[in-house]
Amino acid sequence: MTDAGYVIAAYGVILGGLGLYALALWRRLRGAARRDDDAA
Amino acid sequence: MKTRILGVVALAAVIAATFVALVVVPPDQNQGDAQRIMYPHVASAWLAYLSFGVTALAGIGWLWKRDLRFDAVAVSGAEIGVMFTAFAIWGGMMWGRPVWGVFWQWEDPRLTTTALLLALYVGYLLLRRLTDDPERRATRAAIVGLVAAVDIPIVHFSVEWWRGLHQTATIASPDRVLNPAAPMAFVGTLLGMLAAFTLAWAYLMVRRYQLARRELEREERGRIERIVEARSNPVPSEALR
Amino acid sequence: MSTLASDTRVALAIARKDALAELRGRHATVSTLFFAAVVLLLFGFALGPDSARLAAAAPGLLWLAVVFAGVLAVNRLHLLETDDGALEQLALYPVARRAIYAGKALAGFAAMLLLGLLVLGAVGVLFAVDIAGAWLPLLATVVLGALGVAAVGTFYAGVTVRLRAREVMLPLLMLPVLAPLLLGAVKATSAALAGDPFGELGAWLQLLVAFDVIMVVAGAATYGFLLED
Amino acid sequence: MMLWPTISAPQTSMPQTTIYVSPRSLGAHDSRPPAVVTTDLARLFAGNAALAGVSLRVDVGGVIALLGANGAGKTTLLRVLATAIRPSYGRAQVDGFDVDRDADLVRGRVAYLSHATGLYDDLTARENLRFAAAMLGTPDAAQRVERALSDVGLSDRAADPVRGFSAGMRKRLALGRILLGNASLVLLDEPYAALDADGLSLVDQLLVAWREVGVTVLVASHAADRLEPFLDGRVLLARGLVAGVEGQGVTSFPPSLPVARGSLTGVSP
Repeated sequence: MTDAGYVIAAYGVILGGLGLYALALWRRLRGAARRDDDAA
Repeated sequence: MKTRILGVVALAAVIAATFVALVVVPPDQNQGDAQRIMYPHVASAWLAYLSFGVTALAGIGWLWKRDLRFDAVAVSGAEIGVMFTAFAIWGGMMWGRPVWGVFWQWEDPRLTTTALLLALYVGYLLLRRLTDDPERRATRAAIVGLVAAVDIPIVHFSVEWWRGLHQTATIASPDRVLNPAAPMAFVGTLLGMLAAFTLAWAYLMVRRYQLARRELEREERGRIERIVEARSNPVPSEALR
Repeated sequence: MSTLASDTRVALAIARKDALAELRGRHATVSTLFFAAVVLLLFGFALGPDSARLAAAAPGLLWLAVVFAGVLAVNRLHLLETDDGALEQLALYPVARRAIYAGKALAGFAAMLLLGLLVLGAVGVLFAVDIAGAWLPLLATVVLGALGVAAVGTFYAGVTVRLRAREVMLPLLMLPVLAPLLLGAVKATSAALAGDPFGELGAWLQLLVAFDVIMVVAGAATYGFLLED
Repeated sequence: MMLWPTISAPQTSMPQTTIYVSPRSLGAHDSRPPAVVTTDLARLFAGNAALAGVSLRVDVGGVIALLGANGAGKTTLLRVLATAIRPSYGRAQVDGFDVDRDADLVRGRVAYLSHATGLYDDLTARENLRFAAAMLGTPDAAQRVERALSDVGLSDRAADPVRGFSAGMRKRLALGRILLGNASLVLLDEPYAALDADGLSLVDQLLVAWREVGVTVLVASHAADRLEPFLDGRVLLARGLVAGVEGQGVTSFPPSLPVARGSLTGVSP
């Protein structure tokens, strides 16, 4: 695997970023849902 | 529930496409394995443009129908669009360094256009954060989103020319990989990655829309509660004189 | 209701008012000119003293100075409106919103044109560039460039006029959009100065015209929404 | 300086008016829609309800006082009717035109004197009014500007830049600007504030002049007693709601349930 460093860095950031963003969204959504339940 | 299925399918698709791109498809003769970075890079760039297209259309929807749900779509598109723009730029730099020896290729029209895209839509997101009235925020964001969307083709066009009006695509430029001469395997892998990423994009958009929708509704509920509260407590009816 | 004739009358009245206020007290254009001159000097220090390199970079320096000074000039022109609620009063007049945009853009264009021509002269002197030879294409480029900066600047001044952190947001929003104009103007200027060896001057001027038309139409069409509160 | 009758005791007889107010040919008195109709009008600023639910009807030709403590919503109501700000909930109509959808039509029919005078400091008084006349499309603008300047007692300061004007003089100039238009609804926010004795009687005469040509006037003010002789009716606002209404030409209705906007919480407007 030539230039493995760059390939891993590229895939790592992009896929990792997608995962982190999905996680952050899920957490924000859960927070919002709970806040709405409390308010209701 | 349906979103969860979309999420699982998207995850599977991305894993499969990555596996194919990293292991299955052969490396490029002269670029070597670095060429594998092209797949997520191009996929991210495509999704960045798609996101900002959605934001522009949603902006038009708001200006026309004055329904805040359009604004929820617009902000989702912009936020996810900025993320994919950053991924595209990162991918472009990671790919450029090993193959062309430089992180930033000024000749590549797509890279410079994508960088401008990032600046335009970071401005869009900042502008939204600085406005608190939901309606004015939606209107202002819709217009800036529209002008940015109109500006993108001009930017791409001018950078394309800038690279040299009469110069054909040089061997070293990434375009070579996309043209029909590229081996079928590459094109197949790229399409697979595009499909997988688009599924992931769709999942994230739906989640972000749901979040934006909840936040707008909570804001709206707060505003209505404030009004009901004002209307319910007795207004002092001392005599007019 | 608001016909082309009344729109033009309104736009001219607004532009005249801005010009009058500008000459009378604001001196925005004069201060912006000196700012542009200082920027050119700094470029000289940064890229000098090799005059060949400076001459080669002159088109880029010219338009960078014009665009940065342009941000200041447009911001000043809109500060005029925040005198004691003047912008709100302007929005309350029964006039077409596009006419208000046209008036403000016209005033901006006049200031930018003056700025562009003077900076062009300064570049000619400072960086020993022969601007007399290709005066017509250069004039065309400056006119189109000035119009582009004014059109985009007026629009984004409208977006940010009621915003917190306005001084930062105006350039942040305005400059990326101006990228194609900067690129086109610089290439047209260098082509004009070099006697248009590759015959691409016409293409770049067309790009500037297209940019200006698109931005003026977009600005006029949406300015009304910006005045909403 | 024009010699105005010095007024000590509140006016008993109506002040004789010489002010030129352009006749507003408004057609038969009763056939036209009411000057102002608001239904559950609400407006929020960063979360708090400046207007919580105002339902009012003001008939054409009346001079109505808007009374109430600070923060009761007087200014906000005037700004919505003047199309300076958009309603958050509910609707408002001027002469039958919706302030939001037909804003440009409403702007042609409304004149609004706000706390901020919207004048350009670097221009002279005459230049400010010339500009206003161009914006309003005032016929034979030159004479109308001179007449307006003299009516508001600023003829001798016409060539001076507004920068040096006192608050009272700026307010007179803003009133002069209103005289250049031909509004059918005049909205005055604290017209008496910062005016000297002559200025006060100027406002009195304007109220009379407008009433004579059938212009509807809404005056937000704390000088209830000074306004007394010119009023057809009064509206008392408190905490963004109508606390009471009195006199003819104005009626109010209780606010109903607020309706969500942009069909967000499922309830379409």
